Amino acid sequence: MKARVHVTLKNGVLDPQGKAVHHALQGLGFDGVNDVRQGKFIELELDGTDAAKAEAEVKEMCEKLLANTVIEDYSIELA
Amino acid sequence: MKARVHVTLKNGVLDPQGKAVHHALQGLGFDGVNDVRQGKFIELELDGTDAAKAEAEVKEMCEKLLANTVIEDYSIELA
Amino acid sequence: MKSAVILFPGINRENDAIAALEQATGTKPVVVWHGETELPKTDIIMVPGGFSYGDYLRCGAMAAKSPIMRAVAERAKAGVTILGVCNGFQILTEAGLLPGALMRNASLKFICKNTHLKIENADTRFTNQYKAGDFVDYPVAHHDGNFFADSETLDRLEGEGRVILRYCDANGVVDPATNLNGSQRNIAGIINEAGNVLGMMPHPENAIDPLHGGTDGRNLFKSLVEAAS
Amino acid sequence: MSANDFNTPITPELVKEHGLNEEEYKLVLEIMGREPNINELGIFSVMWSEHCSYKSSKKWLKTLPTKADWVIQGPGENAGVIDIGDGQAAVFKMESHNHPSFIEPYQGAATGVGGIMRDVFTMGARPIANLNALRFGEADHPKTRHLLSGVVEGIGGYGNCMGVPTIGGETNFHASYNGNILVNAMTVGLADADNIFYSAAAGIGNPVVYVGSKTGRDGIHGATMASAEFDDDSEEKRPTVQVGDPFTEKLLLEACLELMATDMIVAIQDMGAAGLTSSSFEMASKGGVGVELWLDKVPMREEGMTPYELMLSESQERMLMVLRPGCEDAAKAIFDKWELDFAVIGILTDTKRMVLKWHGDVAGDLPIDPLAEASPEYDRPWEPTPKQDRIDPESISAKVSHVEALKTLIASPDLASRRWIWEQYDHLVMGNTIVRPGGDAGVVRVQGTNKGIAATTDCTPRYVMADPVEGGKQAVAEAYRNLVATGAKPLAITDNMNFGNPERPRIMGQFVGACQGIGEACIALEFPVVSGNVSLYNETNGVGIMPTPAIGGVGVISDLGHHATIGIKRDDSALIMIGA
Ligand SMILES: Nc1ncnc2c1ncn2[C@@H]1O[C@H](COP(=O)(O)OP(=O)(O)O)[C@@H](O)[C@H]1O
Repeated sequence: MKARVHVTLKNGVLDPQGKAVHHALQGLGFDGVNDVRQGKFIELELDGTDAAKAEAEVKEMCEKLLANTVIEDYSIELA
Repeated sequence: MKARVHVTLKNGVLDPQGKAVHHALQGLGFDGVNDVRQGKFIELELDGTDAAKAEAEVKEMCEKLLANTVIEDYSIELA
Repeated sequence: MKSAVILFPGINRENDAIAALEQATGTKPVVVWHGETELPKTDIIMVPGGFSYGDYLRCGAMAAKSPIMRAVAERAKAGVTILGVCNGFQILTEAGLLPGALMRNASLKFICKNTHLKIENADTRFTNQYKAGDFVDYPVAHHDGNFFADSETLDRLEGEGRVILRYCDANGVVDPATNLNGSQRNIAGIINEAGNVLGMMPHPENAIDPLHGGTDGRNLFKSLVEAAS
Repeated sequence: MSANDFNTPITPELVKEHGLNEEEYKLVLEIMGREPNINELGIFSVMWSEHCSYKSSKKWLKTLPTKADWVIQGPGENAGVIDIGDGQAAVFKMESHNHPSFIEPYQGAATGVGGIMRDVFTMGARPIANLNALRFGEADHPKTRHLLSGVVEGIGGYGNCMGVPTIGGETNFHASYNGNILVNAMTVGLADADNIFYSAAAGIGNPVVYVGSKTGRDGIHGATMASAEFDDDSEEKRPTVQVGDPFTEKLLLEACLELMATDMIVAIQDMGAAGLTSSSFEMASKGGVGVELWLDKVPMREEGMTPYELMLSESQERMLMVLRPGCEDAAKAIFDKWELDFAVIGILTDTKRMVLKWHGDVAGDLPIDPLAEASPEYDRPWEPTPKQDRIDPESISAKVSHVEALKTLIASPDLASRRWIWEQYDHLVMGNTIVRPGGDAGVVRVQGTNKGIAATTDCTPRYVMADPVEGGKQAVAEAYRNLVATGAKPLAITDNMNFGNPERPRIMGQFVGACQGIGEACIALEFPVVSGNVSLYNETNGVGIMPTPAIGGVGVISDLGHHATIGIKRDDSALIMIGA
């Protein structure tokens, strides 16, 4: 089974990387961009076939390691 | 309009981060993980409503800046 | 006076830390490997700088989950003096021993240079050899020193005198122009509520020898010794 | 190609793709006594590439002076070694990563730094200083900004993570590098003079051990690429780029040094360009032994890898060692502690042949010496660079005032401050940096002593262009002066010879001239060459770079109480000019 995890900065948390990318895009002449946020995308290959169990486990991984919940949100998709 | 861009390492390219995360997950007792790959997730807020135009523009942004096409692939979703 | 230095894979300023602690305490610190679960009894614990786990995922994230960190957390609770510098600061925030998070520098670039710092609170076990309002000169060397916390937390930190160091210029001016890395309110170092855990981005351990070009860092280590003895 | 298809027919096209010309292939047939299989062809191809064999340059490199009382190891090992007194040795070398850095500046530069550090710690030395010599195209060329920022970030990304201070270097801009930048990285390490490790394999029956990262399909044919001229298509050759993993290299460094503190290692060699091939052949050739390699035992990162790929992969952060028999478990325990792969992948034999086994089958069987030592050596035709006309200063009218001229000079990319670069490098880690970048040479203290090591990189390509002999001398002399200016006694150099296509006599003449000049200066100054690297075919669309023999100099300050720095200390000081 595959899990796809998105880790994104919480609203209100300043995103230096997104800001720099935004700036660089403007520098390249892309004027139609209003905002850029950069997050992480983590793909996990998992043993097993029990989706509910996998989801619970990946949630625990996010809480324990993959995301810093002080500043980040995460979302999980299974495939 | 919103664009969501995923930037991932090409197949076969070493992913030191994914490797280290995998290792750390094992250390935390998550044994059922077979592989971890880490990529970037970039959200863009765009002007305009023409999806085709937006897509073409984001593609150009990827080629020029968001992805390092030497070692990375990218994919674009509009929302 | 006994001290310990915690070593995670990828840490690289441990010898700098050891030299500074040895100079201040007169004895060589014990080095404790991340896989250990117990700490020797010491008065001071230092989590040094470097790139634990390559700074992959988030700086300090993986080190914060190492077995030894449970023991460090216990010591923190028991009131032992704990100093986290640079990656050490990142590890302590990731471990929840200090509030906030350290994000990529606003310039997105690694910065290695000397910077001036204002001592905001000299009434701590880390700064008792300074005077409040002093400004000192330490080097920084980091990629992710951009301190972030929500405004509530920041207000609290300031209100409780827990902001210890701020980036400033040679005249002690603290303003956006002297903010080296984009940190909220120019914050370079904070302590926990109980006042026994300090996390800071700059490197006092690289300013302890005239050959370093300055010795402003010595008093920080002297403060620890003073407070513990 | 499937895993055990060793019977791919060897066509002339395939031979050509492997960069071997007709003569060379004839020699292959002669050496083998039969047609090689694909694995063997691949091995010849990388071993005889310019990069590994030095076939165009060997003849001239041999003329360089390499001896002095303090030289412990001259060229020919992973790095040079000099005695710095008190039972200590400085181990250093400079190496290029030009082509990969042009294709992917961050990773190219990063893996260049990783490679040179491995060269130094393979010898038993802890790296204590890094330097780099960089050449980019014109400042306003559309690619320069991207290449410069990528290279600098890559160098910092790797060196900072390793915890080795980057204490100096040089940076130039010139149109001749528009399509072919130069990234030369240098590392200086510190070792005990009586505990230096070498690469000569010894002890029939001893285990051959692989440590470090797993092998993937990285940079296959990278070594041949580094010896081929660029053209506009070469950006398409991209997937051969390797990604560096400095964290793993830091672990590898600590694990190797820990193992080196025991007496378990007989020989050790890093896997650099041409990976397992060049490391195994060099170790066997130097030791006069044979090797049987069990390729299926190599730790692999990807499924379905073939012997061909395993032999040619340039995956980073790997080492090959020969251990004393019976030490395998104790050695493995060290690598386990540092969480690195460790695998016994072969055994030394008395056959003087390299036998490649793949699940019991023979995947290749080659004689070692003809590949490693008797590789082709060319005496390429060369012509001297014509003397330039002397310019009479009187004939030039001053178009601008002195002040204007000074301003122009200060603002020129070649003279502007490099602070933007070196502030991205951790130049203070280890706590021993005494003279930071921005002066003449960087200086680091030898931990626990009052002694310093000074290091610098220097070359002025336009001088070499105008007169290769004088330019070569000047580069050495400048390195010498930069060391002296810190108070150091200059001891030895490493060189990184970056030139265009040696098949062009004029360019070969630049190389020959520079060697001559460097040699003369080294003799005059008692400043021998102890290591070096050659990078040829630095050209784009037939236009070569300026000849750039970068010199890395190392010296010792015996008492740091008496070192000098560039800054003027008092405002009432008198300025004195000395020299010619
Ligand atoms: N790539 C680099 N890495 C580190 N330091 C550098 C680099 N380029 C230049 N520097 C530092 O900047 C200073 C001036 O550089 P440059 O003008 O290129 O050299 P030089 O003074 O030898 O002509 C030197 O002290 C050098 O150490």
